Amino acid sequence: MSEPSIVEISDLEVAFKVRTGRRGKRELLRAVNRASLSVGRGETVAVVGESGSGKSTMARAVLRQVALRGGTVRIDGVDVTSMRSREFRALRRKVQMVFQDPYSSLDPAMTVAESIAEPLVVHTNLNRRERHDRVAELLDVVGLSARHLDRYPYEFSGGQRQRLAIARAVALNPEAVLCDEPVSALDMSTQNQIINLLKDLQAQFGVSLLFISHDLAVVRHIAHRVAVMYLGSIVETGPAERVFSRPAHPYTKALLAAVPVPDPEVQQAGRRPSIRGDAFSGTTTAGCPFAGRCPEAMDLCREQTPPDFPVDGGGVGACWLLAEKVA
Amino acid sequence: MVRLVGRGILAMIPSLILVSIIAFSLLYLVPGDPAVGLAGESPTPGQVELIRHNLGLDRPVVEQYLHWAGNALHGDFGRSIFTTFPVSELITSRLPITVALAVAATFVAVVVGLSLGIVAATWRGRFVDRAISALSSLGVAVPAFWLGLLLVLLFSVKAHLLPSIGYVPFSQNPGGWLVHILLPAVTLAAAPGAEIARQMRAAMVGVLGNDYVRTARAKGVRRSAVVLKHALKNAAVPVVTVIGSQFSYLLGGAVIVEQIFAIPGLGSLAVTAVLDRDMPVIQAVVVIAALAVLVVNLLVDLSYGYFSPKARLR
Amino acid sequence: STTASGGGAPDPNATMRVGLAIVNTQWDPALSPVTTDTPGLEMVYDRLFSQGADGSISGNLVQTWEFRGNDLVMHVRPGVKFQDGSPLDAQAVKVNLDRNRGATFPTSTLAAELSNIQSVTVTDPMTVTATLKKKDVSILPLLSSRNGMIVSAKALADKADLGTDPVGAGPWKLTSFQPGTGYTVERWDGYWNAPAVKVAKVQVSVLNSAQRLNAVRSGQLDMAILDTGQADSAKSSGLNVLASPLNTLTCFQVNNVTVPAYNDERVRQAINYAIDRPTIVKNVLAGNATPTSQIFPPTSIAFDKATPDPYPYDVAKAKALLAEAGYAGGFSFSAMFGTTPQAELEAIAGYLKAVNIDMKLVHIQGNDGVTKMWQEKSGQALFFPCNSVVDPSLAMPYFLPGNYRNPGNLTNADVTALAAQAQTIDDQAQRTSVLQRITHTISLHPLSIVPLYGNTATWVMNGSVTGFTVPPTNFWQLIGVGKSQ
Amino acid sequence: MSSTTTGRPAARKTTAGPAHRPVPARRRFQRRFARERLAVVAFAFLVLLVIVAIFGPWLQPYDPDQQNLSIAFSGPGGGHWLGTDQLGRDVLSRIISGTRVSLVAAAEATGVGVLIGVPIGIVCGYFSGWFDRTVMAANDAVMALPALILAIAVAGALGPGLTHSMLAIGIVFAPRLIRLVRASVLDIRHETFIEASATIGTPTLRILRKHVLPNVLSPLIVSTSLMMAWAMVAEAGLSFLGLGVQPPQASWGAMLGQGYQYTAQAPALIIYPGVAIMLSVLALNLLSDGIRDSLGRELRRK
Amino acid sequence: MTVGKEIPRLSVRGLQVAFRAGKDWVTVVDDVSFSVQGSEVLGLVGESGSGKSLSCLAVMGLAGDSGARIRKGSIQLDGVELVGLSERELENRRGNEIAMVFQEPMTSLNPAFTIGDQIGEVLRRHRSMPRKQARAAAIAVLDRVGIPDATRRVGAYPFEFSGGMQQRAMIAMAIACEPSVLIADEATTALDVTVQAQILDLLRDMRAQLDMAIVFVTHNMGVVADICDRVAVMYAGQIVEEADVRTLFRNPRHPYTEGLLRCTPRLSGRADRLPVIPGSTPLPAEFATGCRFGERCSYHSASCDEPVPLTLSHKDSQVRCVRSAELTLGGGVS
Ligand SMILES: Nc1ncnc2c1ncn2[C@@H]1O[C@H](COP(=O)(O)OP(=O)(O)OP(=O)(O)O)[C@@H](O)[C@H]1O
Ligand SMILES: Nc1ncnc2c1ncn2[C@@H]1O[C@H](COP(=O)(O)OP(=O)(O)OP(=O)(O)O)[C@@H](O)[C@H]1O
Ligand SMILES: [Mg+2]
Ligand SMILES: [Mg+2]
Repeated sequence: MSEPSIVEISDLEVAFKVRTGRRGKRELLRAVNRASLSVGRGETVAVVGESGSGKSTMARAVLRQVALRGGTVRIDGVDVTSMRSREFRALRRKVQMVFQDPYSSLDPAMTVAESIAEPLVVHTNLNRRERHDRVAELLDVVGLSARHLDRYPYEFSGGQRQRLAIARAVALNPEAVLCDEPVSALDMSTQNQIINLLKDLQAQFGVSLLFISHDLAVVRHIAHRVAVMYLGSIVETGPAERVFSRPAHPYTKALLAAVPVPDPEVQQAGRRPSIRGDAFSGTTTAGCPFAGRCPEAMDLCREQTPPDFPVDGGGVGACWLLAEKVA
Repeated sequence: MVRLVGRGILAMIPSLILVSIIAFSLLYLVPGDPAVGLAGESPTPGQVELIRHNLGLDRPVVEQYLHWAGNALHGDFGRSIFTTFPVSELITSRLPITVALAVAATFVAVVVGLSLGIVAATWRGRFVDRAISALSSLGVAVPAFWLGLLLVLLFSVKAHLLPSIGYVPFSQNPGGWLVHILLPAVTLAAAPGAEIARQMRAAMVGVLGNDYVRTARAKGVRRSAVVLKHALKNAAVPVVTVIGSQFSYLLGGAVIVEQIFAIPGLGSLAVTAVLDRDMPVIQAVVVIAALAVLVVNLLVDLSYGYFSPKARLR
Repeated sequence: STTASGGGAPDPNATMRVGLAIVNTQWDPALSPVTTDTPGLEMVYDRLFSQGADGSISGNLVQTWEFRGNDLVMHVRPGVKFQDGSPLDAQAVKVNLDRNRGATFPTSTLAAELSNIQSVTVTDPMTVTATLKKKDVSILPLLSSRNGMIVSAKALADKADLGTDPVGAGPWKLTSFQPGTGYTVERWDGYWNAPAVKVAKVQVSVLNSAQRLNAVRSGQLDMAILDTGQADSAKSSGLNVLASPLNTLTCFQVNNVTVPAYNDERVRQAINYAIDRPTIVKNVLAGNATPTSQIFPPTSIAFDKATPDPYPYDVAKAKALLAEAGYAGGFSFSAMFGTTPQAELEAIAGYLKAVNIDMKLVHIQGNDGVTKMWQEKSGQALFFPCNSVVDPSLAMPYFLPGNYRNPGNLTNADVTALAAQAQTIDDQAQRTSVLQRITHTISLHPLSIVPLYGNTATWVMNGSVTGFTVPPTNFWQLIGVGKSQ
Repeated sequence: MSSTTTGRPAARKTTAGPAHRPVPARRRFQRRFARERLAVVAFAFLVLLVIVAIFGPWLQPYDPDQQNLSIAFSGPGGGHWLGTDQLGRDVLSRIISGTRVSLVAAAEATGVGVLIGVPIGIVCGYFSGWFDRTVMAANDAVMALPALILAIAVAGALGPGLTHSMLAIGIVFAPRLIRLVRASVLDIRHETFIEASATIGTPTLRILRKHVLPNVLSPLIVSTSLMMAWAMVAEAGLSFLGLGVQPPQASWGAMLGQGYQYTAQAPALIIYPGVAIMLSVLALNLLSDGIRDSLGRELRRK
Repeated sequence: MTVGKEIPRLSVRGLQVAFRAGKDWVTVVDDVSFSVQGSEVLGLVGESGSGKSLSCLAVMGLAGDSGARIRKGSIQLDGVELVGLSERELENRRGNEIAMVFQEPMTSLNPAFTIGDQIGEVLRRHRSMPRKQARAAAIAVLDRVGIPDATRRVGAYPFEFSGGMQQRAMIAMAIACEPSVLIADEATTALDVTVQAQILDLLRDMRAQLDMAIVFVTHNMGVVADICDRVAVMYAGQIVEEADVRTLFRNPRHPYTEGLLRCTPRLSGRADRLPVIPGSTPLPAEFATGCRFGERCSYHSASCDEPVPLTLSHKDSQVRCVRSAELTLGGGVS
C-alpha cells in the first residue's frame, strides 16, 4: 500500500480501575486488550461484539478520550499516542465520531445551528455568514432542511437527531468517521435510513467508516471488513463475506448462530445450539478469553492466549483450533 | 461495615485538622485582646502583659496551635478566659442539652416532614398535595427566630400553656423536659421539616415513576406497600442527604432558638463566647459542632449503604 | 392575668427564682473584672463594711474601726466562720487585702482601686491595720464592695479553684454554676447573721430583657431586673414594679482628640443644651430615671442642689453656641455602645441630629469600648453607666489630668485642685461640700462626660416577694427578702 | 486511492429557503413561566420590592429616622398606616427603608457566594484531580462549621455592619454553591454531548463556557434564589442579634429585634417586619420553584 | 399447540386506552382485540410508540399508574372480566394469575432489595408464605430459571447480576406463582444475542411446563419468528393484522406488515440499499380518521380515507386494510 491506513490501531490496551464485589475491591478491568485493527481509505470496518466487549472504548481511544495503557494509534500514518494535545487538534479534523444515543449527544441548550457549527468555529476561520451557509448545506446533505437551524434538539425525533450528529461529524470533511452504534436506538425503518445515509456519504465523499454495532444483521449490510471483539480482545477479523459465510472463531460462530432469522420455518425448525452463560467482565488473566464459554475449549485454551492465525478466505482469527489447521 | 466506619473516620481526619485550624485562627481574625478584658476596668501597668504571658498569647502562633491542638486531642480545650472554667466541662454540661434539642427537633422534622412528603406524593396534584406544598413553602420561609417569638407570645405569655424559657434535663423530669423542649423543638424543626417534606415529595414522585415500582405493582403488591417499602427505601437517599445537610443548618438555628428560649446549650454558650471573645470556648464550640456535623455526615454516608446497596461499592 | 397576692409569712423553705441580665463570670473577687459582679459575689462572700442608702458606712466582718493618721485599724467580728469551717481572724483579712491589692497576686483586677494601701499588718489575732499611702476616706466605701470581700484563708492556702468553688463567709453557698446562664445558691446555716436569711435557695437565670419580663408574666420567675423602658409593660401586666434610683449615671464620654470639635467648650455646652432629657426619660424610659445635666445624679452626695439643672433643653441656644464655635453645619462622630438599651441611644442621636451633629451608633462587643476608648484612645465616644457607684471620688478619673480614663486629657485646674482636696477631708459634711463644688465647676465648664440621667434600678416581681429594696449602689442583696406561700 | 480523498465537495449551493426564526428558548421559557401562577405572583411581589427598594425615599410617607417621642407606640391611624415604634417613628416608612437593606444584603451575600462558588465549582467538577480533592476536603471542613456561628464570628471579627456580615454569609455559603455547581458539572461531565464536543477538538475553555456553564445555569439560578432567601433570613438573624445594620438604620431584622423588647405594649411591632421577611423569602422560594418547573426540555437536564 | 375452541386464557376485546391532555382525552390504544390460549405465544410487534406497552399495561390493570385510562373494551382472564374490577381484586390477581416481565431488567428490579427478597415477596403476598419458606421457594424458582448456584445468589442485589441473569430473575419473579398468563414486554431487547437465545429457550420451556399463555412484545422480527405461534402487528395504536406466524411471514395481508418484514435486515446476503418505509409514525393526536398508515402506504387509495375495521380474512387471520383482498404483498420470506 502506497498510502497509510487512515486509522491504524496496534496492540491497543486500555484498562480501568473499578471497584467490584461487595467489598468494593479495586481491580483492573482490561476493557481493550492488545487489539490491532486498521481502517483503510473509503473502507467500512465494522466492530461487532457483545455488550461490554470494549468496542466503544476502542473508538474512544482513537480520539484519545481514554488513557492508553499500551499500544499505538496512528491517524493518517502519524502516531498520535504521545502527541501533545495542541498538535493533535489538527489531526483530529480527519477523524470524527457519531455516538449511539441520539438523545444525549447533542447539547440540549444549543440550537441545531450552534451544535453543527461548533467544529467550524473550532477548526476553521469561516465567518458567521459562511458558517451559516455551510451548516445549511450540511443539513441538506443529511436530508434535513435549513428550516431546522434555530430549533433545539428536543424538537427532533431520534432518527433526525442522528442525522444532525452525522452532519456535525462530516462538517470538517473528515477522512474517517467513527460510528459508535449509531443506529441501535432506532426503529428498523429509521435504522435503514441512517445506514443508507452513511453509505451515501461514503460513496459521495469517500469517507472511511469504523462502524461499531452489536447487530450482526445490520453490519452485514454495511461493512467491507468485520472485527469481532470478545471481552476486550479482537478474536477474529476478515472480509465481511468470509466472516459471515465461514466464521473461523467459535465465538463468531456462536454469535451468528444466536441471531434469530426472521423466518419462522427456518428459525423454529433448525434452531442451532447456542453457547451458555454470558460474557462477564474480564477476570480471565491467562488463556483465551472465550475459553470459559467455548464448546470446543481445550486445556491449551485455558493456559495460553492464542495469537492471530491466518484464516482461509482472508483475515485472522485468534483461536488454537486454527493453529491445528495451519499446522 | 467496620471497615466502612473505619474508612469514614479516617476520611474525617483531614477535615477535622482543617476545622481545627480555622477554629484556631478565629483567634487572630477577631480583633481585640482578651487579656485586656481580663485585666479589669483599671489595669495597672504590666498587668495586661502578665495576663498575656499567663495565657500563652505571647508565644509563636504555630506553637500555640500545636499546643492547643495537642491538648484538644486529649479532650482538653483549656480554660475559659472569663469564667476560668475548664472548657471541656462547659462543653460537657452544655452539649447534652443542645444534642437533646437537636434530636428532638430532628425527630419532629423527620416525622412530620416524611409523612407530609409521602402523603403529598401519593396524592399528587390533589388538594392535600397543594395544601402540603403551601404549608411547606411557608415553613421554609418563616424565620426561626420570628416563629419562636410568636410561639412564646401565643403559648406562654397569652395562654400560659408552655414555659417560655429554660430547660429541664430529661433524666431529672421527663415530663418537664417535654414541656420545655416542645416549643423550641417545633421552632427549630419548622424549616428543616418543611424542606424534608418538599424533598420527600420530590424524591417520592421521582421514584414512583421508576420501572421497579411498576414491577412491584405488577407483582400485585398493594399500593401502600409499594410506597412504604419499595419506593421509600429508594427515595431515602436524597432525603437522608437533605436530613444530613439540614443538620448543619439546624445547629446554626439552635444558636438563635437557644437565645430565644434561654436554653443553656452550646448555641447560647457560643453567642456569649463570641460576644465576650472567649476564644478557648469559641474554638471548642466550633470544633465540637463541626465534629457533630462530620459525624452526622458519616452516618448519612453509612446509611447510603443500607438504602442503596450499590453505593457500598463507592 | 393577676398574680397571687402575697402578704403571708415568708416560707423558710422557698426557692427564689431571679432573672438577671448578666451574672459574674466566675467567683474569685480578685479576678472580677467589673463592679456589676458585686451582688453575685455578695451571695457567697461577706465584706468588711457595708454602705447604706444614705452613704453611711456600717461594719460587717469588721465590727469596729478607726482611723489613726494614715492607718485604718479594723477589729474583726468574733465568732465568724467561713463555709469550710475555718474561723475568720485578722490574718485572714490581711491575706485577702494583700491579695486583692495585688501584693501577693499580681493579676488582681482590684489592684488599681486599692493602690492607696501601703501595707497591711496584723496587730493582734482579731485586729488588722491597713496603712494608706495618703489619707483617703473613700477607702471605707471601697471596702464595702468587692474590694473588701474576704475569702477563706484556708481555701486560698489550699489553692482551691475559687473561680468555680468559692468559699466565703456569706449567707449562701454556691451549689451550681453555669457561666453565662445562671447559678443556684443554698442557705448556709453557719452564717453569722443567719436569721436575716429568709429563703432556702436562690436560683439566678441570665435572660434577655424580653425573656425576663415574659418569664415573670408566665410565672417561671419570681422577680427580675428590667430595662427601665419596660416598666410600663410590666405594670400593664399587673405585676409589682420596683423603681429605685441609683448612684450611676447614664452618660457618654467624648474624646476631644479624636473629635476635635469637642475641644471647644461651646460645643460641649451646646451638646448639653441639645438633648431633651426629661422627654426621653418620660417617653422612652417610662419616667423611670432622673434626667440630669450634672455629672452626679440627685442620689449622690455630690449633687449640686444649688443649680439642679444647668442645661435645660434649648435648641436655639445649642445652635447659637455651635454657630459661635464655627460648627453651624455640625460635625459627626461615632459613639460606641454595649449594653445600653438601643432606644435611648437612638433618641439621643435624634436630638443631636436636630442641631446637625451626626452621632453614629456603633454596637461593640465585650471590652472593645474600654480598649478603644481608654487603652488605645482611638475611639471617638463611648456610652456607659458612669462609675460613681461606690463613692463620688471614684468618678474623678474622668476629669483628672493624665488619667487613663480621660483619653483626651480634658481638664480644668479648679477641678483638679478640688479633687485632691476632697481625698484628704475626714469630715463628711465638709467633704460633701467640696464634692458639690466640683460638680458645679464641671457643670459650668463641661469636660469629657456628657451626663444624661440618673439611672433607676427597675425590678419586676410577683406578689409573693417581700422585703426587697435596692440601694443606690445597685448592690442589691437578698438578705431579708422572703417569699410568701 | 489517493484521488478519492481529494476532490471533497466544494460548497454546494444550498437548497434551503430563507431561514425563519422559530420561538427562541427564552420566549418559550417565559410562556411556560407565565403559566406558573404562584411564581408569577411571587415574581410580581419581588419586582414590587425592588421598586420599593429603589424608590423608597420617595415612597415612604415619613423620614424613617424621624422620631417623635410623644407619639411612641401609637397604633395604626393618624397618618401612620402601621402606627409608630418605641421612638414614635413611622413603622411603614421604616419597613420601606428596610426593604433596600434586605435586598442589598441578599444581593451582596449571593454575589459573593456566586463569585467564589461558581468558578471553583466548575473547575472542581470538570477537572477531577488533586485540586478537586483538596477543595472538596476544605469544603467539607468549612461546611461542617455551623454557618450562623461562623457568620457571627466573622461579623464579630470584621466589626458589625451590613456589608461585613453579608460578606460572611457569602463566604459561608460559597462551599454550598461549590458543591452544587460541582455536582451539576459532574452530572453532565460524562454526558455524551460533552464528549462529542471534545472529540471535535473543542478547547476545554470553550467546552466549559459553551456547554458546561449553560447547562449548569438552571440549577444555579434555582439555588441562587434560594440562597438569596437564606441570606435574607440570615441578615435578619444577624441584625436581630445586633450584628447587622447599625442603629438608627432600619432593617427588618433589626426592627424585629427591637420590637421584641416591647411585645407586651405593642406586639404589632414584631408582626410587620416578620411578615415582610416571610413574604419575601416565600416569594423567592416560589420563584425558584417556578423557574425550575418552567425550564423547558431545552434547558432542563434529564 | 392448541388452536381449539376452548376458552382463551386471556381475551381482549375492543380495548381503548386514552391519556388526558388538558380537558380532552387522547386515544392512544384503539380497538385492540386479541386472545391467547394456554401454552401459546402471541407476538405483539410494531414500531416504537405504537401502543404495545400500553396495551399490556392495560391488561395488567396498570394503565392508571402512568395516567392512562381504559375507556372501552373488555379484558377477560380465564373467563373473568377484569375491566371494572376493584383495585384490591386486581392486586390479588397480578403476579398471581397474570404476570409481566419488562424490557430493562436493570431498572425493573428494585436496586435496594436482594433478588431473593423480591422473588419471595410475590410468594409472601399471594401464597402467604412466611419469610423463611418464601426464601426457600425463591431459591427453587431461581434454580428453575437456570441461575447457577441459586442458594448463594439469592442474597445478591440486582447490580451484582449480569443482564441475562437479571432477566432470568425477572422471569423467576413472574412465574413464581405459576400464572396462567405471562406478558413479556420486550423481554430480550436489551440483551446480547447469545443471551437472548437463552432467554427465549427458557420462556419456551416455561410455557410448556406451566401451560402458560404468553404475550410476547417485541419489535424484532427474528425473535417473533423464533418464539411466537401467532402474531399481532400494531400500528398507531391499532392492531393492523393478526395471523399465524408462518402465514404472516409468508403472506402478509397489510402493507405495514409487508414494510416491516422488508425492513428487517437479514444475515444472508447483502443489499446495497436497505428498504425503508417512507415518513414516520404519527403522534396519537395526529391519527388520521381513515387508515392510519395511509399517508405512508404505497398502495394508498381514496377508499383508505374512511375508518377501517379489523376484518377476518381467512382462518384465524384478521387484517385492517380495505384493499387487502386485491393486493398481493411480498413476504419477508422468499
Ligand atoms: N470510564 C470507565 N470506567 C470504568 N469502566 C469502564 C469505563 N468505560 C468503560 N468501562 C468498562 O469497559 C468495558 C468495555 O466497555 P465499552 O463501553 O467499550 O463496551 P462496548 O463494547 O462498547 O459495550 P456496549 O455494547 O454496551 O456499548 C465494560 O466492561 C465497561 O464497563
Ligand atoms: N404519559 C403519557 N402521556 C401521553 N402519552 C403517552 C404517555 N405515555 C405514553 N404515551 C404515548 O402512548 C403511545 C404508546 O406508547 P407505548 O409505550 O405503549 O408504545 P410501545 O409500542 O410500547 O413503544 P416502544 O416500542 O417504544 O416501547 C405513544 O405514542 C406514547 O407517545
Ligand atoms: Mg458501547
Ligand atoms: Mg414499549
